[in-house]
Amino acid sequence: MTARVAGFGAAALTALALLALVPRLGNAYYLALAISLLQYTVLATAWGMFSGPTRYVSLATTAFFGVGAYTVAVLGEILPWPLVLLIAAALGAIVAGIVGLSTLRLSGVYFVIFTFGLTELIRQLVVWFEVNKSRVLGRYVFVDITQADIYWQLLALTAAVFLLGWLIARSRLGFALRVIGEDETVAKHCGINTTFAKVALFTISATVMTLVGAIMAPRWTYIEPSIAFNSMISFQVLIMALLGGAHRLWGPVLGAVPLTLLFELLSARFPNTFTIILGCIFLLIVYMLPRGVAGLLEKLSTTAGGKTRQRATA
Amino acid sequence: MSQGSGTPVLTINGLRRAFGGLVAVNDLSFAVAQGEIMGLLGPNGSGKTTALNLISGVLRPDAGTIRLMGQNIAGLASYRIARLGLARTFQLVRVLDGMDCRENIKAGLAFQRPHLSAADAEVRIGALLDRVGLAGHDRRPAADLTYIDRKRLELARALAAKPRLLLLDEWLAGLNPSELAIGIDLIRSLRADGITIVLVEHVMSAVRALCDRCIVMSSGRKIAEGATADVLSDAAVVKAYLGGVAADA
Amino acid sequence: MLEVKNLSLAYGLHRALDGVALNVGRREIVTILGANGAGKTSLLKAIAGVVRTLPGKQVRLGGRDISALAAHDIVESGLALVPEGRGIFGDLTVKENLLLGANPKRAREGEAARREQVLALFPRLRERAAQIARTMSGGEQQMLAIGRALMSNPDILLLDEPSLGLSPAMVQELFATLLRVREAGVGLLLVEQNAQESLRIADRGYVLENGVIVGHGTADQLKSDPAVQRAYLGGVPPATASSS
Amino acid sequence: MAPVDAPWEDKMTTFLTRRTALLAAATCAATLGLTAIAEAQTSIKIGYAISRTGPNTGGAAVTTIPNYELWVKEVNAAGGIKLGDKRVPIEVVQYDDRSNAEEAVRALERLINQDKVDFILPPWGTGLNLAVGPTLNREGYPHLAATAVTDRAPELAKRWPNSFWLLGTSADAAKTLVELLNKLRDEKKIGDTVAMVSIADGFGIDLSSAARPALTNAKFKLAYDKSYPIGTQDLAPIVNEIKALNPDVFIAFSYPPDTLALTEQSRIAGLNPKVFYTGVGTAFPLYRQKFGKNTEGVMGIGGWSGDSPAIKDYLARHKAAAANGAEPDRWASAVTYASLQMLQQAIERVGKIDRAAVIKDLQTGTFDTVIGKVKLENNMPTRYWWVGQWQGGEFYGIAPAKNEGARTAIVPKPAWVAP
Amino acid sequence: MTNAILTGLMLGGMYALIAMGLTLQYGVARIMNLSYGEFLIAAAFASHWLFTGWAISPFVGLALVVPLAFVLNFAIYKLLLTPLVRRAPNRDALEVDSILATFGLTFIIQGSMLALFGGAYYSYSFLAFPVQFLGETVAANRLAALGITILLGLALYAALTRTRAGTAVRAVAVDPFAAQLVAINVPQASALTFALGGALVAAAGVLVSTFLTFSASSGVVFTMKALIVVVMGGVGNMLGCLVAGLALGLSEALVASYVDPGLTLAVNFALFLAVLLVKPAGLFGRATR
Repeated sequence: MTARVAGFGAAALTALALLALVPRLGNAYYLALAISLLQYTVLATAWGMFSGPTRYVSLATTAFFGVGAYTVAVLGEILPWPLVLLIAAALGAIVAGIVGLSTLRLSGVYFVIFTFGLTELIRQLVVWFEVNKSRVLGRYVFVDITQADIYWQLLALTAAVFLLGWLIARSRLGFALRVIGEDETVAKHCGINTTFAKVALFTISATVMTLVGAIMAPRWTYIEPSIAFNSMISFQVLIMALLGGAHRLWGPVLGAVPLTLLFELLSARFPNTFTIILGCIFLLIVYMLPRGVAGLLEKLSTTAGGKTRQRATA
Repeated sequence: MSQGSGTPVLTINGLRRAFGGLVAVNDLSFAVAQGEIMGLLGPNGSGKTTALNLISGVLRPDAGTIRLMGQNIAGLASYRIARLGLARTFQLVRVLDGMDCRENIKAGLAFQRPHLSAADAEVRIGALLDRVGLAGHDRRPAADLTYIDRKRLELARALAAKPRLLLLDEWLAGLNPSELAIGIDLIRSLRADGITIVLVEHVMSAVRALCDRCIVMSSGRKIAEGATADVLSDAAVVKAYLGGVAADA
Repeated sequence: MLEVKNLSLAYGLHRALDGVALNVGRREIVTILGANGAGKTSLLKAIAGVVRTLPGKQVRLGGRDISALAAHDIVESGLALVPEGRGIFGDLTVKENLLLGANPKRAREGEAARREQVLALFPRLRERAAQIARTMSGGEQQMLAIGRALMSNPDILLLDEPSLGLSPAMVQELFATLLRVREAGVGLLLVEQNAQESLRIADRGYVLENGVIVGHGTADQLKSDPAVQRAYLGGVPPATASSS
Repeated sequence: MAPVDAPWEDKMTTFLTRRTALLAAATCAATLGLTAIAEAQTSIKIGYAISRTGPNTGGAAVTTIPNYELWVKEVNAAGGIKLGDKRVPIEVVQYDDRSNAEEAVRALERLINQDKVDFILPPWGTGLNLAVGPTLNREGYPHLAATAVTDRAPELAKRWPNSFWLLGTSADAAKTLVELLNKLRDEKKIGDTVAMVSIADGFGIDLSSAARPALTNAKFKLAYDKSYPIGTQDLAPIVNEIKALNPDVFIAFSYPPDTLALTEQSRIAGLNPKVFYTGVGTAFPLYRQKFGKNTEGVMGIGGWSGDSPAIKDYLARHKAAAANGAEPDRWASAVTYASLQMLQQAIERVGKIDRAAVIKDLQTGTFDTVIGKVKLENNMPTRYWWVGQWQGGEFYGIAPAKNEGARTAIVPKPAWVAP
Repeated sequence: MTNAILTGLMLGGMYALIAMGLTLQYGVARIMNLSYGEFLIAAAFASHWLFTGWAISPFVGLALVVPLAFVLNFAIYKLLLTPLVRRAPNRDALEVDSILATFGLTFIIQGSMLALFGGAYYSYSFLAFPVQFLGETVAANRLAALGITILLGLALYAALTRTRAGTAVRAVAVDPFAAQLVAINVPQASALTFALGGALVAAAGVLVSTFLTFSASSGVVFTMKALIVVVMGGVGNMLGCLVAGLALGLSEALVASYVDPGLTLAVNFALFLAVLLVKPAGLFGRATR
């Protein structure tokens, strides 16, 4: 077991080191694509960290992403960069804590639409504040951060997220979440503080999303609510994680990477019929891969006996 | 109130809970002494399961107190009650299908205070599997177990927490006669460990074999309480529960 | 009237029913005895076509093969189920529940007369016609469930734990009603944890253990069977019982 | 009405002279030994990423895409862009930025690194143009932002010398509008009550923030000053409240759907101020199609010299080329097309694919375009149309009045009529 | 005040109108239809095309577009969604699958509309004149839409409560398991209800197109608005849909008139969130889980 962990760790470190070299390729497009892949990998993984075990489908990704981006928009030119990231993370955590405590009693579609409404509310309030109080809408972010810096930060965050996810899965919290995912009533009777566990996880996941928003913000120079709080991000992340398979830590990556590449390929090859082709491929995936890419891999890796264990093991 | 020996583990006073207009538990009071096995009887829908849900914190009582080892736990969250030493099984057996047997039991003990070391936990899990008759099934997925083994696993999970009070909701239902005998012995042995038990059960032979005392509920109210034999021959009980056929066992 | 052969059902690896065979005649009450978890509920559901069974079953109703029919067509062919937990439409009114009971085409003719019959059986339902079903008491809900099933003009009525949650007096009343339903020419298949009471009104019974029929006989035979007594009648020998 | 001063022949002459000069310059370049490089070039690869899906689609579909397509078609029909002594056709690579800043940036990086395009045409809208600014600057591509209005334009032009901000600043827009109102008040054509609404977006807020002090300084009475969020479905409460205030001037810094809704609601509520000014979308052909005779006298942001032959010719060509004979909008469309002409002329003057030289030429050169002669100062044009007005079914620029082709404003606006 | 209330009612009526179909599709057929707004826009385009191309009044257009939408939605349910319904082991699984599938459908419909009509804004004038109503001046097209909304709403309400078929539809929403016990063909009823929802959203699209400017990409706005109304009212509840729609419309109009138009949407969302926090299953919903 330990040997396996060590081996896996070594492989992960090697992969990380190799990935860290991407900016050295000197091709800004590959770098941009890598940034995009990392962005969605982190977002979808963070999404899956909470929604996978608890099965709450959240559309609040954009809310946290936007909070991060806006923190940079407001403070990016004033404070040193690490401090900005720290403040963004703290803000994200606070918002997530409040939201988590107030909303986790909702279930099913009510939670889904609530989180969407929440995103819109935050966006409307930011707009209203900017319009009426600061009287600027659209802030300029001129900070001294290169594309490679963004990439490396995202890569570090990706590594941190996977490490965190791995640690959580091995921790008592991770086990508690698996029990909650199986049967929340049983979990409570086993002495699990289910509210705490869920809010803690929601907060962790949201903080990561906030950091992604903060890290990405310098890439666009200009931040306005419609850019920072673009609700498409929520949908894309949700779809990626679901397609990949949110029930495993590494599941969402399997959705994020191919879908990002697919988007890229289709929008490059078929700029005019992009949407139609995308829609068709999408439907095909839904019909062909009912349990996501992770489910497909699991199915392939299990023997013909058909004992497909559908849920995660630590 | 208590007829058993020692201090009451559970004392319930004036417990009430209504759903809309339907009063499911109405002014229920009773006490369970240390080491006692108490039967909670009554027709389906008489409020037994609601009472268990109130005690274990699934539901919040409208009125009344529930004392576990002297501490009022009425309205406390389930997980807190569980950590105070209460464990239960469910009428429709609930095991964690996505996990193996070992993990199912681990769920029962991992969140209790103080935390066990990993090694101690493994030892306890092994002992529990042994005890309920699931030795050697550690890595077997719970979903693959038969009905009776699922029941065993659920009990092992409840026992993992070393509870002071154990609530068994029709745990013996659906067992064949030989399994029933094993089950009765198992429950009896728990008492020897100092576990106090509240048993909701329809299998009368088991009630007679196990329970020191019984309470009978009907339409949310307690209609009888006393030694098992007395209660089962009580006219009101016979009318309400045994369906108008007098029992003179 | 109703003939069931080779009915098997599995949940995952767990075989809930194994080769069950039984029949219910017109104007007959047949009860199924069995412990919780023995498969009684699954049996009724399987006959009514609401759960998927293993291949090979044969279900005939009045000589017609209904094995392959969907649940809603089985109702059309004259078999109604009052499921465990009643299955009434809680958000709809009593009147609407009864209206839906008469949804099968076979029930349209004589609907008004049948409604009167049902309301005569359960006068409370007439008083509560405009009430939202879930706000009624358990007993009233049970009446509604049975009344709704009767509205479909069934030849066979399957009842799963109809006495659940009813007061003793109401149980007596309910069972008296079931006898009247039988007199109307309906065959009843009754699953009831109150074995004593159900054997009292039943003509025949089957004993179901772990998904297998392990015995059957007339109600009197079953009542006097020691094994049945021990397992399902609380060990009370009915021979010495005096009616209260 | 509009002064028709320059005789036709004069214009023709200027045109010819200019062309001769260009030809001469090109020949010069060719003889200086650049031919070899030009010959190696069999096509000019031009790339753009534009919003074909997402919220920006509406704007891009009216203002940007048809002009890009029209220009490419025309240039290629004429044999291509003249590099040295030969014409090289344009080869287009295009992507969808899905109205998303991140996609826009990445698409551009793809165009630059994978497709190795020679030139890049900008996306639609202020936000996306700002988002791609750093990339284009870093990679040294000329950035002719024809659909971005930002007050930071002068600063951005300094920061990114490759960027050209052709639509001007909102401060300038607001100032021009207030100057016009001031003049009208001096002429006793209007009183001094103003009602102003703005959309809660970068565009609306910038403009209203600039207009607010300008109006107050000019001693206008700001009777109503509110903003509304994007996506507001019914603007009736705003219009009704403004009507109750009975202002002389109604100003809306709005986006196309709201521009239409505000106009419609004003007509229905009978809000009939002497000056009725709405934002983006007023200059759209859709506006005239929807309101017909009622457009008469409506003012809006932008405008063009509707009487100029170049514009008339452009309008005709646009109609002929675009799908369903769609007309261009009367503001940024023409600027967009002009920016393409500028790019082409700069490339042709340089005579080879030398982006640094093209940028230099754009900074310093003078260009002949559909919107007239353009000479940039500090990477920005020296004149803009800020206020236009529908007059007789055409949207004419009316302010700044010093602009060539400026028409006189019709004030007060005729009352709304039943459609 | 009257004016603000009247405006609010018209706006709220529109919200209720665009949500009615979704509450059927989601409440009864259990399909979380993310492509809902695209169907609305498609109907708006159809109406625009009929009106500008063939001078067919949107009222007549309703008679053409609505039945067509019914057939189309029925086919979509049968062909695309039935396989998902069949394979879903429970309601949650169907929800995830239907979200994914209809998300794909969104792209297809939107892409087709972009190909057919381009990305530009569309708008036309129909009944765009003022009328006096309750002493206030309002737009005839909005008033007509409100009128038709009320008619449709009443007709639907009557059909759902007064007829056996309608009651059967509600029965499927309340308890699909029990519904089959009263001889309701649940898959068929679901398909028909989904189609009816599609017909309603088409009606909404036609009516909305008479007074709103739209483009091929504005569908998602309507999807989300409809979802919010549906969830706020309680899934599957027609009355809840109406009340929630009106509450949102009124709050929007009142806030615009008396507080600040800039806060309308914020107040809308706050109201929605507050309702859910107090009643987690919406105004007229019952918490089942």
